[in-house]
Amino acid sequence: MASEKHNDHAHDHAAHLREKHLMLDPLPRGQMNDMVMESMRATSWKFWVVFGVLSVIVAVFLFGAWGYMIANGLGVAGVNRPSYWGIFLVNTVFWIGISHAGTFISAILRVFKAEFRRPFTRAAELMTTFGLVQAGFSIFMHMGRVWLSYWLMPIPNQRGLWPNFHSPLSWDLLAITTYLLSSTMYLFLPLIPDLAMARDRTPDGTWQKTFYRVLALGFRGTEGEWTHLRNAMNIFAWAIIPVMFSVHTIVSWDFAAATRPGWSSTIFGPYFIVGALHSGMGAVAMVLAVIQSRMKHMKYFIRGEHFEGLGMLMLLVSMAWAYFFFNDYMVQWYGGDKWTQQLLHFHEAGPLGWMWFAMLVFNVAIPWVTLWNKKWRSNPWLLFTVGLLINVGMWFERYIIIPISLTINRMPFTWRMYTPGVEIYLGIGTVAFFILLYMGASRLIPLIPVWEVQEGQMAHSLKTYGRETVVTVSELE
Amino acid sequence: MTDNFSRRDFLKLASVGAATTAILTGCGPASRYVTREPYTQMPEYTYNGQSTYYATTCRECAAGCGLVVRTMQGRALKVEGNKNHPANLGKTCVRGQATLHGLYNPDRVQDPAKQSKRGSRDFSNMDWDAAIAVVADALKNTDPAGVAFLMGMAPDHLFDLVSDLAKAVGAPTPIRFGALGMFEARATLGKAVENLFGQAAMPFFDLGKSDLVFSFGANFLETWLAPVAFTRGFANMRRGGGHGRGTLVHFEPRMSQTASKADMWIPITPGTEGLVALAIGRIAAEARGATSAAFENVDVEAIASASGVSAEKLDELGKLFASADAALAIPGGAALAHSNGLETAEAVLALNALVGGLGRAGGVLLAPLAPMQTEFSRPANIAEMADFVEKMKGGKIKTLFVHGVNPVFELPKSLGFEDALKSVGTVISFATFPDETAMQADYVFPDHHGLESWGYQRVAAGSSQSALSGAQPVVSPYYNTRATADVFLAAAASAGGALAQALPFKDEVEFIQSKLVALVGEGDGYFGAPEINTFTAYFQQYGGWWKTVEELSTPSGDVLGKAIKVGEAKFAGEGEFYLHPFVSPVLGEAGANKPWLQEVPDPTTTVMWGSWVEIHPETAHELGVDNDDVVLITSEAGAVEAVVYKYPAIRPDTIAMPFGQGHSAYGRYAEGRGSNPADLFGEQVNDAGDLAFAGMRVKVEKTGKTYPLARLESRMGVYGEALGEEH
Amino acid sequence: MTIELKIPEYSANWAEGEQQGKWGMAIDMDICTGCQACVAACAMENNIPFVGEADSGYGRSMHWIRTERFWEGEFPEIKMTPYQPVLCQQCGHAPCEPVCPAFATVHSQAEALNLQVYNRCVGTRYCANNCPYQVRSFNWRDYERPEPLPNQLNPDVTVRRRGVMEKCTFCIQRIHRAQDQAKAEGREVADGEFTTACAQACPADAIVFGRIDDPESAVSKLAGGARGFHMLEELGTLPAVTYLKGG
Amino acid sequence: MVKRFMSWLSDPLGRIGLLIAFLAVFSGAAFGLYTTQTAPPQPIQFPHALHVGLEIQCLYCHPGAYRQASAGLPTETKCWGCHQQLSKYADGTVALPAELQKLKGYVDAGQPIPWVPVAQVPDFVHFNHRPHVAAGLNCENCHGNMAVTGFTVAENPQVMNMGWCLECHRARTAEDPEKRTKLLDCGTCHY
Repeated sequence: MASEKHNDHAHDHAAHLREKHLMLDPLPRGQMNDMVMESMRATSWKFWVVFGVLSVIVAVFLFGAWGYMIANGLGVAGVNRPSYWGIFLVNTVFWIGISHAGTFISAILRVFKAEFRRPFTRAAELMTTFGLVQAGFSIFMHMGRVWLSYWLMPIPNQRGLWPNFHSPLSWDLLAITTYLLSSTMYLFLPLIPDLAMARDRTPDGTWQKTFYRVLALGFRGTEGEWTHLRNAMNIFAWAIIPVMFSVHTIVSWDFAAATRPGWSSTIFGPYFIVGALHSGMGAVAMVLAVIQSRMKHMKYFIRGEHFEGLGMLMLLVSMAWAYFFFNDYMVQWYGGDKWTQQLLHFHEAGPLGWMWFAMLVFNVAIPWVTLWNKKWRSNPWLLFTVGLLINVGMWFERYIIIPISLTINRMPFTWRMYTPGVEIYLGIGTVAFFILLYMGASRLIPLIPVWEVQEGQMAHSLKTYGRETVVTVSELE
Repeated sequence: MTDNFSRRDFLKLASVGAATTAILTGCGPASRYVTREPYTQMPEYTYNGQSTYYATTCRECAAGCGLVVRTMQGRALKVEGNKNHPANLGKTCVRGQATLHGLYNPDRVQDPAKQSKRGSRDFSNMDWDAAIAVVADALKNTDPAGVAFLMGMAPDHLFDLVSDLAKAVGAPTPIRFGALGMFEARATLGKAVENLFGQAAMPFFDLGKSDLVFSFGANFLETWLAPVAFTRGFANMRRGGGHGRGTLVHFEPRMSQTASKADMWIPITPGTEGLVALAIGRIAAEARGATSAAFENVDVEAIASASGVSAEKLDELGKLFASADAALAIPGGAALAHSNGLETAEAVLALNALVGGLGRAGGVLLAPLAPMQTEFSRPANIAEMADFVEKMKGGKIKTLFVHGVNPVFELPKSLGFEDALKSVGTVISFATFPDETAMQADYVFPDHHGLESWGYQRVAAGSSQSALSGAQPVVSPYYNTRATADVFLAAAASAGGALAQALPFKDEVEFIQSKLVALVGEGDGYFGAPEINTFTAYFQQYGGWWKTVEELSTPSGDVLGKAIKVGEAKFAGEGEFYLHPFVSPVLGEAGANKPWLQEVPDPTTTVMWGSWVEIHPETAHELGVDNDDVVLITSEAGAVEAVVYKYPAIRPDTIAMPFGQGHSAYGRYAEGRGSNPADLFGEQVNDAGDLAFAGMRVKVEKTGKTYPLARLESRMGVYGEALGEEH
Repeated sequence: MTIELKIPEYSANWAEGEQQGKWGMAIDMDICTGCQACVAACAMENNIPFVGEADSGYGRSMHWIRTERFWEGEFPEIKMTPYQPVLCQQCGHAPCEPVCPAFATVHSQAEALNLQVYNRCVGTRYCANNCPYQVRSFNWRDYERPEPLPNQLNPDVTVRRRGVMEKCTFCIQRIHRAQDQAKAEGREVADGEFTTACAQACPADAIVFGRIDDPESAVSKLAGGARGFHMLEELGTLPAVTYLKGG
Repeated sequence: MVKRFMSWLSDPLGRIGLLIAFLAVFSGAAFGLYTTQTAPPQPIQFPHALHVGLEIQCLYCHPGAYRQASAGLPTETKCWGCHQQLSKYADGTVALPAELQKLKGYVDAGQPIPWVPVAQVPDFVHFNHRPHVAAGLNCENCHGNMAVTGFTVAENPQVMNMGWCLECHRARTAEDPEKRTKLLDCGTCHY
């Protein structure tokens, strides 16, 4: 009786653990693969409605408005003297920030073998690539003569002119390009086995079959292929981390290397990276909440434990951000430069002072209040909300750093507020394009890296030793 | 290229390729297929791609500054000052620089035209023969007493011609008017000089050599008389040749551009300038140990309380004035535009006598008459203009010729010029631009722009040498316009009779030569020539003729012998604010149609493309209005709406408005922009007949509307607005 | 065909204090009357477009030179600070130059000026952000010049299109014209032989332009006086424009 | 959509079609570039070779090259001034050739001849002939040899782009660093 009870208890505990942890809740491989394939194919009419609306928004707001701006000049936007950059650069920094989470989650957690990452690395990596696409759009949009943007590339030419390597913008371009290429590679490598899986489960004669066949590069899952793939992924996971850190540091140099009050700050590099992670984590939380609720079978793959882990990370990053914010403020304030003093005062007490306070509330107060609680942070929709607020807060942060700080310079005669014009639509367009790309990808690419999940599940097992049921993990590599 | 593959085909094909290239590479052969059309015959002095420079005279105001215009291939490119010209010595003001935007203004009157109904703007083009016939008919078949000529202050050669013409037909003497003359209070100044020195002349204020200048309302750095010359004088005063840095004290209720350069700005109660001059005179006289009857019975305390300038301050100013080596007091502008304006002018001029400034370097002298000028002349004052309008209203004027002036816009609305036009049978305007008066005319026979014209202009102020500024076309006329002088000459010839005999000239140039003959052989000239053709050639080349020696004369007369009385200024209308109108330093009277002048910020307020009313911030607060609010200003004569500019340097009981905007015609850049303070002006004149435009009280009401003024300055940076702290 | 890789000659030597300016300007704020003749003269000489009321009120005016003034004190003791014409300071150590990714904002080694090469400009506007004097203006649109206004355009100066940064050039076209003329006549350019549009128009002669590396020139003598100062000198930009303090 | 497109791609004809479209666009671009470098059609097929063969100096008709930025085109007075004196045409023994008749047409009508410039630089390049002539360059160094038999309207012997300018500027200033600085300075040509 007692042992039965004990067994029941152990059984309950094991069931509980299984329910909670994806890694302990294995399903047959075929079933799991089918689930993933089904999640891609099960498309309701609602999806197409949203897809259609977004397509229209992208066509009109992004490409239409951009074309209009190219034809009429940047005057249709709100940029002016002294706010020469405006929302364009806000969005650029914002999207680069978003893109950081993917790499961070995928590469750093992979390197440190954080197991809870497994089901959502792909979702995060996709964000990296698609976010960078939007960042690229945003930065090209802001150029006065975008059709000459190829001049920023070191292309040998008869004029004997290179880009100016003294300019942070040149570094920027190179860093972003490197990051885009490497993150795309890094997205692609772990995708190969899943593409092969999809290829094998797609009927012949469809264009999807061709698509998967081409992209899977003939992957069959032999030992040799796996070894090569693992090696490649390992190398990339290590290599992409410094690239990631460098990219946002370099983006921050656009500002830090300038002579403007409020920009010329030595702490901007790490501050920007933490800020990027902050918004990126929030974005991952939002994406996961949506995926989990909207895509078939996803409740199996994405569970409370993942939100919980993510929530913990968000809290950590929020603290780090708060520290760097304070650090940056302190350094600037302590410097005592009269223009910087004016600027700091303007941040808080100017007409957009509410934005400064909202930034602090969204980025610090709300995460700290909500994410301490384990139960709360396991709730997808709460995490979604917090993630959304963090993203708004981080967007505000960039808005404060760029157009608002640009308002105050050393020539008070030229100070002027900035009122956004068409760049609002362009910004909405990039958001829509991001979602559109993501939705499109969710129909084509397995959002769950099945092989990684299966690999994790193989390594994890529940063992019962006497009264205790414990989780064991075997080293795979 | 083969023959059967035509040039057209080639271009078509090429344009397809070009478009593709442009799309793909961002650079295309877009400018590839231009054509270059060489001269069929090269004009004299012209070389391909090389500039030709012509000397001429600026017509943006009547000061008669010499210009040198850079032209290339028949286009005028840039205006510079004529270095040798005594009026401006190679310099130009902002309006002179922008004169090219008048020449190439897209809204010029392009053809002679007849308007179907006055004000309808329904113009039908005519040819010039018909136009000349209209003028000839008007000259021949109108009762001579019913022919009137209303001329602007420039150009002088046309005025001379029209005077001859009027004499020949027996018409009344042409009337000259200009809003600048009205705002300068020229008539008052001239009258004061005549009263004090017994001689009508334009005073010459030797700023450059003085070391202390007391300026009573004279905006000599802006638009007053000859701003370029005065600016040069001011600079020399500041550089302090021999004296050390000169000091400027400016008395005006509002900090004007001139006041802003002053070392001391005295925000004086409007209308008390003369009294303050008396008080300063008395204190200075005491300080110098001199007794003068002029300032004997002056009650300093009473003046202090009336003027708002404390007795201590008056004392300080008086002693300062007395102690300077070369003190100079200048009356002008709004200070004279009061009922006591003439007395004010006399009181201020008398100050100079007190410190021995009459005829001394750095003091007041009398300007020489210009060549070919026998007596001092001035434009009509408002009293004379009012008489003229009365004549019009009485139907005594059958035909009115208008040139170079825009009375519908410039005259006080209360005079009713526009209404009076209805009683005039035929109105012929010679306007270059479609101004308000041209819109009320039956015919518009456009004159050339100043840079396309021949002519001369007498330099009335600012030059110590007697000078006649010469004008010649720097480019050929751009439109189908004709010189008004030529129109009159042709009309006179076709009218025949005495008229043709009085003006037997083939064209304008011949007429000008007939006048210049008088200068041939004249001594001390910048150049001399034995006969008229050579003289005319030099005259054009050098941009005029002037004496090389200064011909300033010393004013005489017993200025200090008798007590000077300055009465109390009377204010028309009832309202809580003094109105202080001033001429926009950038636009002047006629600059509003030049786009770049509109975009040049006002020096003191930095407003572009608009007009405003300056109100002291505290007053604005009391009125419950803020920057960019529209207020309704009501005087006894009219009302205008204007946008509030909270101006920290104006008396709280005064509001100020610039003149220059508020056009209801005058081309796309001027029309419907801002408001015109002339609509507020009453008919009160001073003893010299000048309009007492500053002697008005007005009411200010909030309208609830707003209109954002375009400012160059940052309201945040300059006034601390929106910075979260009140400044 | 061989493609020859041409490495640019632009060695960017921004060594501190090394730049000896060639052309310089002295602006006497005590004499400047704020009359704006320089503003109009500059616009006429350099084909600067006018932008209209809405854009000019929104900080998009294209002036290459502007007159600044501030207020001190309260009525009636209020004073206006001396008018200060602000134009490109032609820094010897310019913050705008290193940040341009396209070498559109470069230092002229020959004339020691800050060049803005319009045709190379891609419009990132970084230079304008980094200019502490805020004297660069950007062509936000293709600003319209209705016919026949284009007749007035100076053929010596490029007409800029939308998306291009521009700024005061110290009237480099006049420098070239004078140098070319002098060279053809086999002599050096004399001091005062030519001047910039703003200096030429200035009725008060408050603006003086010339060779700052020639101690005998008028501008050197003025700039070397006790009243001279540089704007934002603490930034170490080594401006070629010297202001003379107001009285 | 995508499906149909993909199926086109799998079709050989579809692939060829795509290739053709691709080639069409790029050959259009190449042609556009090519047109920038060819001699444009001129209103009169002016025979340079003939005139040069008669030993008329370049500077006779293009005197501006010697003293200013623009070399200039001869006025009709100059063209016709010579041509109307040619006795064989004047006395009517030889009929006026077609090209000269065109010239006469322009002269009689008082119309300028709409020449199309050949050696052209963009508006943002301020080229000046004078210093080039002063540096001892001959016209043919840049404009090619106009004396080649049959050479009519001018053609550019080479691509007149910035690389070509700089090549010469570099080569000719190899020994003079100061001059090199001047001649490689952006502000020398672009302002």
